[in-house]
Amino acid sequence: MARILDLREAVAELVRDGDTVALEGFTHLIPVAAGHEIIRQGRKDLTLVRMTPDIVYDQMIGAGCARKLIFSWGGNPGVGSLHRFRDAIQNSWPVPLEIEEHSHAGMANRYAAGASGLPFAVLRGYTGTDLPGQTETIKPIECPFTGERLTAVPAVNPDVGIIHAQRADRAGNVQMWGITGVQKEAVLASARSLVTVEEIVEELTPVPGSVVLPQWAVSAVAEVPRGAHPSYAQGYYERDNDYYQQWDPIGRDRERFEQWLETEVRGAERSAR
Amino acid sequence: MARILDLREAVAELVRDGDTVALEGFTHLIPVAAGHEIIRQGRKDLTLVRMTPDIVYDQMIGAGCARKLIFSWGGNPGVGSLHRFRDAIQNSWPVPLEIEEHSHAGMANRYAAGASGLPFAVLRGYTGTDLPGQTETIKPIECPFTGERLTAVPAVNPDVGIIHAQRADRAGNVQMWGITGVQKEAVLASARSLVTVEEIVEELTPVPGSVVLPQWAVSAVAEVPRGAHPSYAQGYYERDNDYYQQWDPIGRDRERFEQWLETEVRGAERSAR
Amino acid sequence: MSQEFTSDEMMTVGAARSLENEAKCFVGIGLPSTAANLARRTHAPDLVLIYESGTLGAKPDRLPLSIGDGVLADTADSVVSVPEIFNYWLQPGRIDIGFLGGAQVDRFGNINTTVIGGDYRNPKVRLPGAGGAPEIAASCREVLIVMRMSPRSFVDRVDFVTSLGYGTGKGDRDELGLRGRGPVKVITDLGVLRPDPETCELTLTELSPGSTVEQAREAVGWELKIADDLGRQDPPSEKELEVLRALKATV
Amino acid sequence: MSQEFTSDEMMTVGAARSLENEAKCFVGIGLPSTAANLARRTHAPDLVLIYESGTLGAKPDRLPLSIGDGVLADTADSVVSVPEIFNYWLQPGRIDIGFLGGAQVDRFGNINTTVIGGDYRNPKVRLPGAGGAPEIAASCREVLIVMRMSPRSFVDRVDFVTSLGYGTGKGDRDELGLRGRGPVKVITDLGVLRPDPETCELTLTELSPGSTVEQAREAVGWELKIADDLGRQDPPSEKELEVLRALKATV
Repeated sequence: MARILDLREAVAELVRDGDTVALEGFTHLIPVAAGHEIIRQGRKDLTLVRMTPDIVYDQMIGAGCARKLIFSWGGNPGVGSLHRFRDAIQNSWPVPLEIEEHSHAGMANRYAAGASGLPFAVLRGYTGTDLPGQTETIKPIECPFTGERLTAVPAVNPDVGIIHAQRADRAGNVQMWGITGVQKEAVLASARSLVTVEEIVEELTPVPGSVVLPQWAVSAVAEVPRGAHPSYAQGYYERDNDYYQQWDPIGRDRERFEQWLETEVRGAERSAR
Repeated sequence: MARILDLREAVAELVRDGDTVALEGFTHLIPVAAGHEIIRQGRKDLTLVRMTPDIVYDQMIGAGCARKLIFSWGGNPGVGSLHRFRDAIQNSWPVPLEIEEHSHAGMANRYAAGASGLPFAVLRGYTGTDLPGQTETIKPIECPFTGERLTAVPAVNPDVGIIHAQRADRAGNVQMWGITGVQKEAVLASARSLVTVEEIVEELTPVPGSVVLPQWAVSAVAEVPRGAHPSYAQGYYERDNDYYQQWDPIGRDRERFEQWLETEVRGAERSAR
Repeated sequence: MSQEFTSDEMMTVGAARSLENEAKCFVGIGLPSTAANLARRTHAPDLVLIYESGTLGAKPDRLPLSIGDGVLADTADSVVSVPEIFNYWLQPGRIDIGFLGGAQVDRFGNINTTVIGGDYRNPKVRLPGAGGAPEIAASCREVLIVMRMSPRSFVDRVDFVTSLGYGTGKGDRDELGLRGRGPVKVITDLGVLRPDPETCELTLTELSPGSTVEQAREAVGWELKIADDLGRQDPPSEKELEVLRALKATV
Repeated sequence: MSQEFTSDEMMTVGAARSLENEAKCFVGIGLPSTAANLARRTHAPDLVLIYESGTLGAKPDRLPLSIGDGVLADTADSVVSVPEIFNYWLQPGRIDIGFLGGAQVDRFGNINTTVIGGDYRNPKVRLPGAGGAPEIAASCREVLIVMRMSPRSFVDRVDFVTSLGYGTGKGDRDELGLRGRGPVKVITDLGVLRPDPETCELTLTELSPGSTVEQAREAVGWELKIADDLGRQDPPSEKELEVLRALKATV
């Protein structure tokens, strides 16, 4: 049964040092405020999972929260590279960052296997690429009926799955719409889950294209208006494209980044917006 | 690109003797009129696929359309047995009926594999049951990462997938809502597909919980109002429970069944309603 | 003030009482659905009803006529596809209770809904088949079986194992790696059977209000064991009967 | 009346012209998205745009800012989950054309978006990674590559094969059982390269309006072959430029 907590409590209770944590969001509804709260609480040695690590993961990596990243595309969408991510991989700053790298199709299937209670998923993927040579998490598998050779990837089952949604009701049922990516799978694959929402409402009225997660499939819900900024929340606010642009020079420079971290996250009562 | 055809043309063109044909519908939106048209056109030697063969499959089997049935639950829901189905299996009347029997979970995954372009699917299923002993289509498979033993089932890829939906637009985009079962998978797994709809409209306005199949994923659309009767079409008409009850004595008796077939299907210009 | 009631009513009430509030319950049509809806209207208002047609958290205001009744979709928290209900919701063990019935159940709670007599390719009676049952039996935390007792249906060994109970006895489920506990109760018109903790053999643990041990023994095709502390079910309360009959009247 | 235009504009127009009406096109953000939206507004009004965020048949009225822009969901025929877009739509080969770019492309159309220099664990430059590209390259019926030409990016052999083109040459894709044809065109600022029918080696088949064979040769890190019937791209039409610039102004 989902409990309604405030963000600080929720992160304190659900996210522990050394955990595998997935903050999912595919361009839309990225749980940025939750990521900042993890930084603020000084979590360490996390294995971060996400198909598309972008700015908030760059910030968490730069803040030293992560020892490993499981991902399929790491960039600042529409702008360029993630410099904290690069610095961690190329120079082990502030701490070394191990990576486990997949394609989107592979990651999506790893989450789906995790959500399905299966140890692995099968796909047509990675064929002829150099990716399987770099990880133990891509293996061939043979169809027991046709003998055809396909690819297997192991399930991903995070300790904590964190997503942002538009709304929840007071019982903790969660509703999101628009592009909902792999968020249902991320929650269902995780042992514990936290959903930050734009607002808690009396009743979840039907919305075309909405995905509803029943309260008994979620550990905690926290009301965090604008909790996906600088990404967007359909029906609530638009993407802050300037923020993505402005991140580039901050992320490029260790000193500017440290400063940003102090004033905008660690020193802030709440997330940098 | 979907073409808008009338039902007779569509069946004549898409369904051939010897084909594997799936008419899917999970209690709701069962493509009954299309099934009757297949009877009327005298199709033979079909391999019929459906998770829940009910009255319309009983009728098609009794009419001698099928040489094989791939299924997971065959009954008259809420009433009892399918007597034509029983008579075919127990007495080969009017022709012998081969069966390939699965569980719902297995069938759902076979369709999903078919829709995904994979030769097989993996599930936790059939363990300890007598079902694997009766078919070559349930095999063990080992997880290449954990060594755990799971179950594999082959994809099902019908020649033709047939479903009923509430609406389509003039381009052939299809919209259905309410309980939509395994219908998307049935269409996507099939080489050709036919969707009968309650009505063709100018524009598909959004409906909460609706599934849309783009026109380029469908071969043909036919407008057949009440084409799911005696099952129901949410937003259009209710389930005709009397019909299900009344089917029992008709289906029990070969002679009454033959009579029904002549007057209600073969002799009718259109489906028995 | 006790009231007259039928053995089917007692069976339904007995099944309803087995459902704890807030439990997630995978419901089949017929008696299980009636029992679950009764429970939701009496002691378990927050019972979560899940139907294999893909409706999560259905709150029907009348008895659904099929597992795919429109009232289930209309009142559900979420409607998902059939592949999703099996893969994301049932398979990983998220469901507390699965309700099953069948044509035959045996001494170790195995269920047959496939064929009776003859052999598989040439059966005496062809039954509807497996449906969702094999994976419900495997994956739900607990299974409740609801069936009227008779020597034809309570047999020493089922003709075909459609859904696994305890196989050939204690330990089989663990060996096969099944996650759910298996059938914890068989609720019948004559009383309740539970697996013996040592052997997993179904044993009579409660009698229904009007029935006797002899009746139960005669209705079972193996030598039925009786629990030392054999109990007796409370008859349906007035409230239970009233709600149950009102529910039945909605069909 | 010819107009001034940039080489990026020519490249975008060249890419747009490669998209046939009614084709189903898997679109990435940036130039591919601009080209696809240009095509939809000129010769290919029924082009079907599919973005990996799960939007099928998006009809954006402005250029989306990301592959997950809300305008894509608002205007799509259907929005599906990310697992579904890859499993049900891309993997079975339903998509006609996939658009790819990268940091490096090699003689056989293999693409690198992973690492440059050093080795994988200790690279000189760490790039964003694979995203959807490996399976787009494998499963779309045809692949279009769009990249500015330079010796650093057009290399004899990529440092890392993120997405397979023709591997080490003709026959590799068939041997690996890939269903799609692979890259049929590489559209650059200096012209268009196509795989040689005999060897699959990328060969210059068209020059852009202002460029020369020498420029193209200098911009490529292998000895570039020139097609016998070397053509020249038509410059952007007034209509194309007008629509393209209006589109760009929507961002």
